[in-house]
Amino acid sequence: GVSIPAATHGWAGGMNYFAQTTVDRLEETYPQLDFVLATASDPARQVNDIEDMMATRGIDALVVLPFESEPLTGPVMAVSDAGVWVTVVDRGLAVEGIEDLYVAGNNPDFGRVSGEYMVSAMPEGGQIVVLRGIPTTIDNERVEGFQAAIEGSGIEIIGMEHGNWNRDTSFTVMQDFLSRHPQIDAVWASDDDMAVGVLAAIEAAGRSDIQFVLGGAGMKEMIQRVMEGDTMIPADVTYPPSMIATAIELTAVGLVSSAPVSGEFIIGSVLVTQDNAENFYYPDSPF
Amino acid sequence: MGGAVTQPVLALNGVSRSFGPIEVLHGVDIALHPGRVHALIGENGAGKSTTMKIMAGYQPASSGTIAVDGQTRTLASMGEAEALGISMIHQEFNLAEQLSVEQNIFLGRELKRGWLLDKAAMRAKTRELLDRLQCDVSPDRIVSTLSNSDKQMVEIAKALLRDIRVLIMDEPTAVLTRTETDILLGQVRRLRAEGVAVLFTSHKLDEVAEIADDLTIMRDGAVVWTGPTAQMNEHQMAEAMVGREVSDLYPPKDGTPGEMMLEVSDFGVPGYSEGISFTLRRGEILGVAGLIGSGRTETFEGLAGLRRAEGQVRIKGQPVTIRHPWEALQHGLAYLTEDRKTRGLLLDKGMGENLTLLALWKFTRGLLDKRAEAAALETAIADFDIRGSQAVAVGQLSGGNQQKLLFAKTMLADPEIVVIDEPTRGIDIGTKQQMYQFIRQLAASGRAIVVISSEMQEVIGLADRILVLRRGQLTGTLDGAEATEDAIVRLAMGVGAATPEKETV
Amino acid sequence: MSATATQPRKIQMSVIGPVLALILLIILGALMNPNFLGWNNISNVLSRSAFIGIIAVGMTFVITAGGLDLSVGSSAAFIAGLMILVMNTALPSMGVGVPIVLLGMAVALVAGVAVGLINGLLITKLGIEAFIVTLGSMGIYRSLVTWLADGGTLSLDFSLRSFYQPVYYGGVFGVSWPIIVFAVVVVLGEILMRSTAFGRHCAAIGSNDQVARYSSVRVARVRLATYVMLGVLVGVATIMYVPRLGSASASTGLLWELEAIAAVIVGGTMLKGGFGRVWGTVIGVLILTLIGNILNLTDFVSPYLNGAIQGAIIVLAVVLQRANKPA
Amino acid sequence: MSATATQPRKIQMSVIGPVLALILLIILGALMNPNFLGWNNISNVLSRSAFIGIIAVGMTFVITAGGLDLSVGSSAAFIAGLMILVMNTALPSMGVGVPIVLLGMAVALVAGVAVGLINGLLITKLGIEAFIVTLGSMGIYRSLVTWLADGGTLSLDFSLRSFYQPVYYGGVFGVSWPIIVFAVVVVLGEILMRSTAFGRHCAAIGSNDQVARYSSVRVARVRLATYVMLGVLVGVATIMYVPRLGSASASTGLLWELEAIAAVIVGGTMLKGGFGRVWGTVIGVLILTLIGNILNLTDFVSPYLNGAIQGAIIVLAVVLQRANKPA
Ligand SMILES: Nc1ncnc2c1ncn2[C@@H]1O[C@H](COP(=O)(O)OP(=O)(O)OP(=O)(O)O)[C@@H](O)[C@H]1O
Ligand SMILES: Nc1ncnc2c1ncn2[C@@H]1O[C@H](COP(=O)(O)OP(=O)(O)OP(=O)(O)O)[C@@H](O)[C@H]1O
Ligand SMILES: [Mg+2]
Ligand SMILES: [Mg+2]
Repeated sequence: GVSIPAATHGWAGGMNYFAQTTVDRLEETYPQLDFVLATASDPARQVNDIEDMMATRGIDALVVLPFESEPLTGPVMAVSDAGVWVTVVDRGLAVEGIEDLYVAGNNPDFGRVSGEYMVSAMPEGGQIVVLRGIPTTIDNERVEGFQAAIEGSGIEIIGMEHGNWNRDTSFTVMQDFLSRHPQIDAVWASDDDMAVGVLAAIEAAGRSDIQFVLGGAGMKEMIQRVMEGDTMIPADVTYPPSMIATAIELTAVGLVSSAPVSGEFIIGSVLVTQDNAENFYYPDSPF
Repeated sequence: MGGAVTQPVLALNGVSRSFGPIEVLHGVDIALHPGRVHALIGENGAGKSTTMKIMAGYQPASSGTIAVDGQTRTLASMGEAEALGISMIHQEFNLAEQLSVEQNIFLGRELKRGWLLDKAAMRAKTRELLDRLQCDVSPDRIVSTLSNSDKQMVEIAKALLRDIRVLIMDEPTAVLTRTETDILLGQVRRLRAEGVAVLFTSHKLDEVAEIADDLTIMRDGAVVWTGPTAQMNEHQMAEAMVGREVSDLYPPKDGTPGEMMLEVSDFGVPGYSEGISFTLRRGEILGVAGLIGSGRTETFEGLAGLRRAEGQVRIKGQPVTIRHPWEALQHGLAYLTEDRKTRGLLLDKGMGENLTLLALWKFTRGLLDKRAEAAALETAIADFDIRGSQAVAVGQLSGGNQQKLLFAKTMLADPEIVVIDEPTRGIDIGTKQQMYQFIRQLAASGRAIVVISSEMQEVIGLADRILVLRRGQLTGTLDGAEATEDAIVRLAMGVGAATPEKETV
Repeated sequence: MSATATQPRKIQMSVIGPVLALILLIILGALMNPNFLGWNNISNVLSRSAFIGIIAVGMTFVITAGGLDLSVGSSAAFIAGLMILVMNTALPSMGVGVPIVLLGMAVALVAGVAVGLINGLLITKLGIEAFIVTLGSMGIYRSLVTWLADGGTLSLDFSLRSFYQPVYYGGVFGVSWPIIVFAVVVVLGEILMRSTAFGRHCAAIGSNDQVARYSSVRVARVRLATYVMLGVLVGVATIMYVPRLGSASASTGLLWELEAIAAVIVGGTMLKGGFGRVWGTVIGVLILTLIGNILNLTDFVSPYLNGAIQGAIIVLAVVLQRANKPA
Repeated sequence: MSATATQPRKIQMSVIGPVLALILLIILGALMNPNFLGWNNISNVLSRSAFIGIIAVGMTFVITAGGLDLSVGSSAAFIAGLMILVMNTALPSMGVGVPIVLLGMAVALVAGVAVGLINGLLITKLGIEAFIVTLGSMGIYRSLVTWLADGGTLSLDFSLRSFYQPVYYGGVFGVSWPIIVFAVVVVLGEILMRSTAFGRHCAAIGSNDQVARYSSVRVARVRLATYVMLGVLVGVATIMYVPRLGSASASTGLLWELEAIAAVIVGGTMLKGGFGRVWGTVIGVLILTLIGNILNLTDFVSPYLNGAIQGAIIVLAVVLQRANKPA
């Protein structure tokens, strides 16, 4: 069983894509395995999905990317208690030791890497605006990591609003930031979808004071621009949606063989620059 | 009957009422005595309904006083009036359409056993009240499926349920047949005998003469005459109301039938009527008589494309199929509904918008020509003597004026064939005369006209020929000369048979 | 009269329609997966129906009386957040035990009453359209819970949660509490709707509030009562919800309002008001929940298309119900 | 009746109310940020109002005729996705140029008509409640676009986007195209509503469809036309939307339906139908957009509370408008 949030924004969409393709591929490779993929649009529905997998599909292993940590902890614990293999992806549960396998990105690290890049790109400081995601723990961790990293560097956050990981919202927010602040040195868009909106707003306003926009998550168009040396997009920070594929694959391997796959796989966030961008470019992914 | 020396149980002294800048009642005095029936008559828009609403606490008076048992009081709400034993039946139906008969009758005063409703008791009581009114609808019927007369009976039952000392009825008989009216009047007599004071209005002056002990006549918002009914005959009443001589109610039948306009054969609306054939020529007025429930409305609604119908129809010799109302209009056929409130007028819109709705194409020159619309409204107000403020929604017009507006609306479309269902429901006698003349003029100008009416006199007085329907079947066609009430009743009821007047459907 | 003759048949169809749709869904589910009719799955489906179900019963009254409430989802989130906050705060002084759970429940109910009162008063006293008032409060409560949670998740203390969990997972004779509470709410709701003056007054107001006023029905009070009742039921649903997930966040209760309204209407209550049916709402809720459940039982459709299937089935269920209504 | 006595004054207030609320907001904005009244900001606000605005004009007709459409947001997303897909597919054969943009526009309009027709036919021919039909189609289109985009984002080819972009960013005499199109739609809508038989018929149907039928109004056809018209306007809005970011995804147009309906009602149109006002809708849209704009231009409230402020202002705007309506 694979339970993941629905594709409501770009990153989740990419994650959905990787999950789907991995399931398709593994179904061919391991005919003895049967996969159930369910996507949920909120935590309660995700719990429903997991309950259904247990009650009606008799799953042997569960790969779950919790919509939110807290609400899923109890139900996933129940699954684990029933003797089913549990792989948790990306967002850890509120109680340790439930999962057999943990594959995750690192949100504070994502913020930290982004912040550190900001500091290195603007050694003498500057004024930046920040677009945040949908209000969630993930977003909080990233922003905290970022703020910690730029502390004392002379970089000042002069505006911070939620762009909800949405292109349109970020476009609007950025337009208003541009009206409000005559001088913005850089933008931390914290996500590539939001970066798309931000770039469009800047371009439309014809402003030249903004030196660059830093997104995140590794969308293929953005990586491509990094690769091409676009000065507005000098870098990107990964938070690969493909981690779900890793998790599913590892779980499948764990089921069909006796290979020891339990433990933790933390996929740290990597700074992508023109030098290494090629390694992060997946032209077939929808993200 | 009881002497007028008793103290009035409910009285208005010098009551005026204004809506915005317009004063519609000017210092009205009226007194109701226990054990007496008081009739209030007057032209459309004279202020009868307004007076009654003030007496029942539905509306406040702008000035003047209300006295209950000789004591001046303010009736702040109808709840207060009801507590004093004052109950009112409205001119327009005041029923929740989606609720059942029993639910409506007991609305606001449900019988309970503990927390729960005592449905058995309510149903039994409902049955009893309806039986008293000789109305046989089931207490569980949804009100929206009832005929108008049954709705009226439900309203009356609802009022009878209350412990009343004063019963105010605004045109209770407008939608009732003669038999039902007799039942109602019987109830009124019973209440009178019990010492209840009854106030009612009607445009049917014979009823007034028959039952009322006291009479008040209003004109233009003021009382013009009051006294014992015995002092007036119907003719004098009409004169006092209208302020002029009302001579011949019906215009002479001097039309000459022209070209054949409408040929209907083997026509019927499934479930309501079948096998109906008739013809209609230009210049003719065809009356349609029958009992309520005989399927007249449905048959002609079928003809106008408002219901699914079967049979052959030819207009000016050409076979036509009319499946929608606009197709009827394209063939020059218009149907004027009997139900002005839910099918005739947009109650929350103004006069202008209502007037032109049917004939909007006449005012479209690319865009709507609002000046032409305003002019049409002026003309209609003048032609049909529509009284009331143009600024208010038509729901606020007096009932009769709504009817006139509906008439004007249909005529504006210039139909060649007009079906008029109950043309004078709630219309005062003066206006009735005008309407009849108008209908005759329409015929004289080459229109073909069908008049459906439950008032026997109206059909006889107005029509050149009369169709009589019974249970959805055509039972006979009478020529103007041979048309008598007796002949119609025989056909309508099935000759000589002692069938109840109301058809069970 | 044929209008009258078809009336009973039409009512019949609108009675049978949703039931038929439900039965079809159950047959479909049973064919697709043998476990579908297992007690485990049935119990899961019923328990999870309980939240929306309890709310939808309250919504039935609001809609019957001619109102609407778009704020139930976010007020559920807000009440859940408040409840968690209060319980966590009281934990050090009260310790884990029945009293603190009762405190939490009391908070939920009081907050529910308050939410209902505010909506109801704005609607009845100021005469603002229910759509606007509850759209506004929807935004407000959703924001408040985000703010209370500081953009993240409010979580019930873990020890407290374990103690409280039986309220969702436990039960009597193998029937879990949410199912029991749901059943009780439905039975009471049905009685209230059909056999009390209140139910009739709701229908009368929804049918024609002028008439109701003329019949001495306290229109404003009855309307207000429907919103308060809905608020309380949202509180009750929250009491069941919190032990299930033990947390509240900005995404709690998202779109519950649409689901609740859809359940009510699929069940045959009229959106315009004037006619409401509590048991129909139950059928509506079950239909909606089962669709999700059945989609989880199979995987021959892309998960991306789940929403499409759900949409199509909702429309179909209602088509079944109104099939013979003339255009 | 007292309701009637206040009638004229009430209409006055309901006319002035939204305008007043708008003016207050503008003053507030100007006080908070000097750039607020800059042409740049005004232009931004107007352009971004255009999408919801164009849709809301169509929604005004639907609601006036007694209908409702919950599917506009997801059909906008679907149409945008379809348009991008078609344009990308045609690119190799047609190349970048005016023809391909026209093709895209044609696709958007045709798809809009189709969407409107489907909703409208289900509502008028099968007689299913608009709420249910459009709730269903909302789910369906949202799913379809997710599926088209494979869960991700559909992006217009880069060269094509650059070519097409002036449709959003360009304009005449410094006024951008969306603003111009919005203005044209509003003016046409206003004329249609007030000065044509169609507008009258919509109001008549919303007021009492039975009366309209007896008055030879083609009820089903007019209703259908309102949905088709709304569909077309959704298409037009999409034509403006696509060049802005050149992409469509599952999150495109999220909650536009609520925004559009809210704008219509804040503007003074009645949700029950029977009375609609296009210019009021424009005011409503501007009020809604300005709230967001002002919140972005200032930061003395936690961004978490944006939703609360928006909710409160929507309610307040309507309170202003109905302040003197009796309970
Ligand atoms: N709410 C209102 N607002 C404005 N004018 C009103 C209102 N109610 C009644 N009127 C006006 O008051 C006048 C008297 O109306 P009323 O209904 O009392 O007449 P009526 O004597 O009952 O007539 P009918 O015989 O036609 O029923 C009419 O001109 C009517 O238009
Ligand atoms: N389904 C219905 N809903 C509402 N009213 C109805 C319905 N069916 C019939 N009526 C009303 O019931 C009344 C009786 O109708 P019917 O056609 O049977 O009698 P009729 O011969 O037209 O008598 P009359 O015209 O005197 O009422 C009409 O007023 C009609 O409009
Ligand atoms: Mg009257
Ligand atoms: Mg009739």
